[in-house]
Amino acid sequence: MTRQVRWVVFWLGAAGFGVLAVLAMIRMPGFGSLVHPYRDLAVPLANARSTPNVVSALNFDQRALDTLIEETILLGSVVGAAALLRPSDHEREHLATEEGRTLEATRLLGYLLLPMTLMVGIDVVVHGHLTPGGGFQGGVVLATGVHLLYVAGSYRTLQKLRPLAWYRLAEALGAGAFVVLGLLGLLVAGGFLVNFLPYGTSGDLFSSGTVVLLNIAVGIEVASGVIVLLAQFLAQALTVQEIR
Amino acid sequence: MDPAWLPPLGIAVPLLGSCVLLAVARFAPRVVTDVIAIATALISTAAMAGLLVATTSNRVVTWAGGWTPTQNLTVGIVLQADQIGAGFALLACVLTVCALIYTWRYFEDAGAHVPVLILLFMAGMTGFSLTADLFNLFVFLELMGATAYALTGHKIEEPRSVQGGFTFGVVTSLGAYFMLAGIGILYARTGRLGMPQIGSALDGHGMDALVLLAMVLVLTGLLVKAAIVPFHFWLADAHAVAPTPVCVLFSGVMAPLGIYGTMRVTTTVFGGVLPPSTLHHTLVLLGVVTAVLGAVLSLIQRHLKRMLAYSTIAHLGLFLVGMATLTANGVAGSVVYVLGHAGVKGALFLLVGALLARKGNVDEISLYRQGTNDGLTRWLFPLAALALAGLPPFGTGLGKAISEEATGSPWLIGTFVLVSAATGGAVLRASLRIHFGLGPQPYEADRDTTSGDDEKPEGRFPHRTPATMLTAILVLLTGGLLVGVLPVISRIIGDGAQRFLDRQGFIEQTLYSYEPVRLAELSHVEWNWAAVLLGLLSVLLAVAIALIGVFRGVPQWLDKPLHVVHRLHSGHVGDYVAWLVLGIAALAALFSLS
Amino acid sequence: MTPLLLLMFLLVAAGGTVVVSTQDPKRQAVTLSVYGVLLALLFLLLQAPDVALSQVAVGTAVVPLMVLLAVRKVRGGKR
Amino acid sequence: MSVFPYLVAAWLLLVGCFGVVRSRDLVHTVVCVAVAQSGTYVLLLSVGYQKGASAPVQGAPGPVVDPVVQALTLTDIVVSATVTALLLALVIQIAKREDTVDADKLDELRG
Repeated sequence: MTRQVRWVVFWLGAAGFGVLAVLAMIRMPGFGSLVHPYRDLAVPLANARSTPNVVSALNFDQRALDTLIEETILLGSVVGAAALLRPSDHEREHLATEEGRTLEATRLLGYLLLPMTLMVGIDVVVHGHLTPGGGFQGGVVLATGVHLLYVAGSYRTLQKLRPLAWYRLAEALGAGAFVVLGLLGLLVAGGFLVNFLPYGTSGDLFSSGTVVLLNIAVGIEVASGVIVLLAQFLAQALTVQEIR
Repeated sequence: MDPAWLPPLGIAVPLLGSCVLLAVARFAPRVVTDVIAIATALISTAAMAGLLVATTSNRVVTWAGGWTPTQNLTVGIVLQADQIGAGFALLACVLTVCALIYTWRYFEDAGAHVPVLILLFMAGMTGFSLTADLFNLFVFLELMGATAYALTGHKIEEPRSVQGGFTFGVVTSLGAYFMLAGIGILYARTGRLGMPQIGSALDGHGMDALVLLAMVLVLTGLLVKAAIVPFHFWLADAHAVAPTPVCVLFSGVMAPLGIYGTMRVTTTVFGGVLPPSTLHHTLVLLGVVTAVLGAVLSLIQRHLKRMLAYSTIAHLGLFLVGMATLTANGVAGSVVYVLGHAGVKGALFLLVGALLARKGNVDEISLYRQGTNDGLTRWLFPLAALALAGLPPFGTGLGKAISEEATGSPWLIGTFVLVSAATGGAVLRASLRIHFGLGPQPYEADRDTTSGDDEKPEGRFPHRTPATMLTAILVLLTGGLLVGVLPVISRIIGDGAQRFLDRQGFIEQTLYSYEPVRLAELSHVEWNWAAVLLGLLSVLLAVAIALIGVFRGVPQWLDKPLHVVHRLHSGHVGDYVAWLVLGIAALAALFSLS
Repeated sequence: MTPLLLLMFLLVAAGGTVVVSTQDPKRQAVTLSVYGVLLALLFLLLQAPDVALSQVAVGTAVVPLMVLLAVRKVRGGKR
Repeated sequence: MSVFPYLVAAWLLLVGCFGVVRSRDLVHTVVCVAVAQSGTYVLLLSVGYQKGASAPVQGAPGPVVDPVVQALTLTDIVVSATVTALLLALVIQIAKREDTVDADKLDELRG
């Protein structure tokens, strides 16, 4: 198809879609409406299970199946990206020279920020049922934190402190822990992903039953998964080269 | 054991299996990972077979997280299995087992990437078949999608493979995002996410522009998966390049699941606001256009995997036409057709895979007379081609005949016969040239289409087809035969089709735990003389088409129109997305006009 | 709707358009990152701190980083 | 004025598709897909907003906005990031095999 035909097809479709969207959207409930039936069910149930962060209650208790599959998508994508970015037969990994020099100040800043980021990440993970955040957000923060090493030191330091095999294992274990907790619910309480642990007192670290454990499992999986994922991209950009 | 345990197991077992695989892949030898993968798939198969048996007496309803509704209100996600849903889940598991057996020591793959991705893909398909929650459906759709892109592009050495994976990824992702937008709109209107809940909430409101937009958007995501025109472009590009065993899963169950999802959503969620005649006319039109276009494109391919892929598009169109009758017979016929097609088409893909493994080529013209010394596969190939056209007593023939009868229109019956004959004829033509050396040496005139010359062999088996490959081929072909021969299969599907269409019972049983009313009318899903004759007619036509193709070639006057059809399928991702947007507008127009 | 929300919605619509119309992928990584911040601010105003946190972590850090690394590899290959 | 947020969402979806249709660089294509997806975030969160309500965290006094759409959006964001990663990985391989990432110059698959 020529570019011209492509544009005709697209603009016809876009015009139709636009007209329909406008006609439809004026029938939407107004922005800021007071009617939210699902919320009215979800909030009291979350409070009854000592989970002040209702979003976490939804993600890890009421609609935990969605989150399990979401984490599986992440797992699948990390494995998929690793498969797609594996060095092919004509390539090998080779780190030519250290890329430029990092300023001492940058280096210092990186080393200072690293422990802080790690602390913040862990905090966000374990308090997911109480405050905004949770396993996913904390996990990404942790993964990003590890990459401060790249900013601070060098790719070599990062490689040394980043035994990828272990992160792959941790990723599998985190994802597996989610499934196992779900299956324990089936065995103990008769339903897959049932929140079968005592709910405790609202506001405590160990409250809300399995929500806190699922958050930690997801935190481990996401942190190691994102590290592995970024490692593939870094390796492609920095070290994988074609053999000429 | 409570049958309500089985649906979650169908999802959890493959997830657990793939985590174990990932964890041990570093240390364990190759044999161990292969065994773990196949064992996981077998356990899931057993669970889904048990589920299918349980559904024959009643729907199996499971509330994930134990959130059973009180007075029809709940926050949880519901899984619902009837015979059709459980049947699709079982089909996904069985085909996965076949694919894994075929890949036995086939990929050079250190990290066990391929078996892990295949298992996750299987989990996505079983979950998609069993869930009755719209957002959950989207999540499973994305799981199927993400693993499928990665599997499609797995042969990174080949430029086509990564391009096909990319196009597939962009188009189906965009389709899924439109679907999510539709779900968001439905949530705004009803404040619910479960299919039965949204369905009963919509009943009070009736149809308006907002519900129409939501419906069109949700269907876009599903019809992209189902490769219905004009959302079909990605399928041939992806199927042609994916590793052969993965093609078996794509053609056999992933794309038909798009049809299944379309019907599940239109009947349950929109069944109360959408007049059945509107749905019927729209889907029949889409199905016929898809079937005819797929058949034409299949006939003019020389790349064998692309030929099979376009034949899948043609059959998807036929499945949709059968479903669109909205009668138990039509749905049952379509599902039998899907099962038979999965076996036959799967066998054909693996036969092409065996050719590729031995000759390193999948081009009909370059392989001319190259397969005359093949043993068993030389005879299986044309047999499968005839089965694809609807040879009795294969499941394809039975499903086709029941669907034809259900449509009750001579025009539609003619479409079924011609389309199935054309796809079977195309494959038979290739087989006659490759395995029997019939006809003159084909000439290289056509520059419009992709040739099959530059494919890399999968595995290295130059001398003979390995036993594992042959086993998988025979299992699939026998499966396709058994679907048509065993009356128990068609009886289960016949009962299931009635339950599938019983919207009231679906809502009452999931939300209110009412016991279902036993449905009186039984559908007739069995062979009769008309069915056999129509099947034989298709086969005769297929042979005629194949012989004309071998000895006469394409008539001159068709060159120009075919050139246009070729150019439309440009492999350009921008083109495909433009068509996607136009398709949304066209779908809305079709629904509001009819 | 408060003026602040209105402004934020406008900024997000404009931001998305700018990202799409940035032709050079390397600069697009930057505009995408800024767009991620805008989205996160909008989510904060919509009372969704959980989502905002996710958006900051993913949309302004991880995804733009992957885009940059991909551009680097793609450009390197073309030399 | 109360439809404005929904129109912004529809605009983002459409402008993302526009970008894909116009794109001459596959990395650019992937970013446009991500922009299209951000339309769904805006749609979902706008649907769940309630005037004057607070965030659904920490036993806030008074009404809270709808937490369900926030949970859905979180899932959506994860999906977006992972799909982007996979697509970028495919683009890297296309660049290696074909020496170009211009969709107009890729013609391996046609017909």
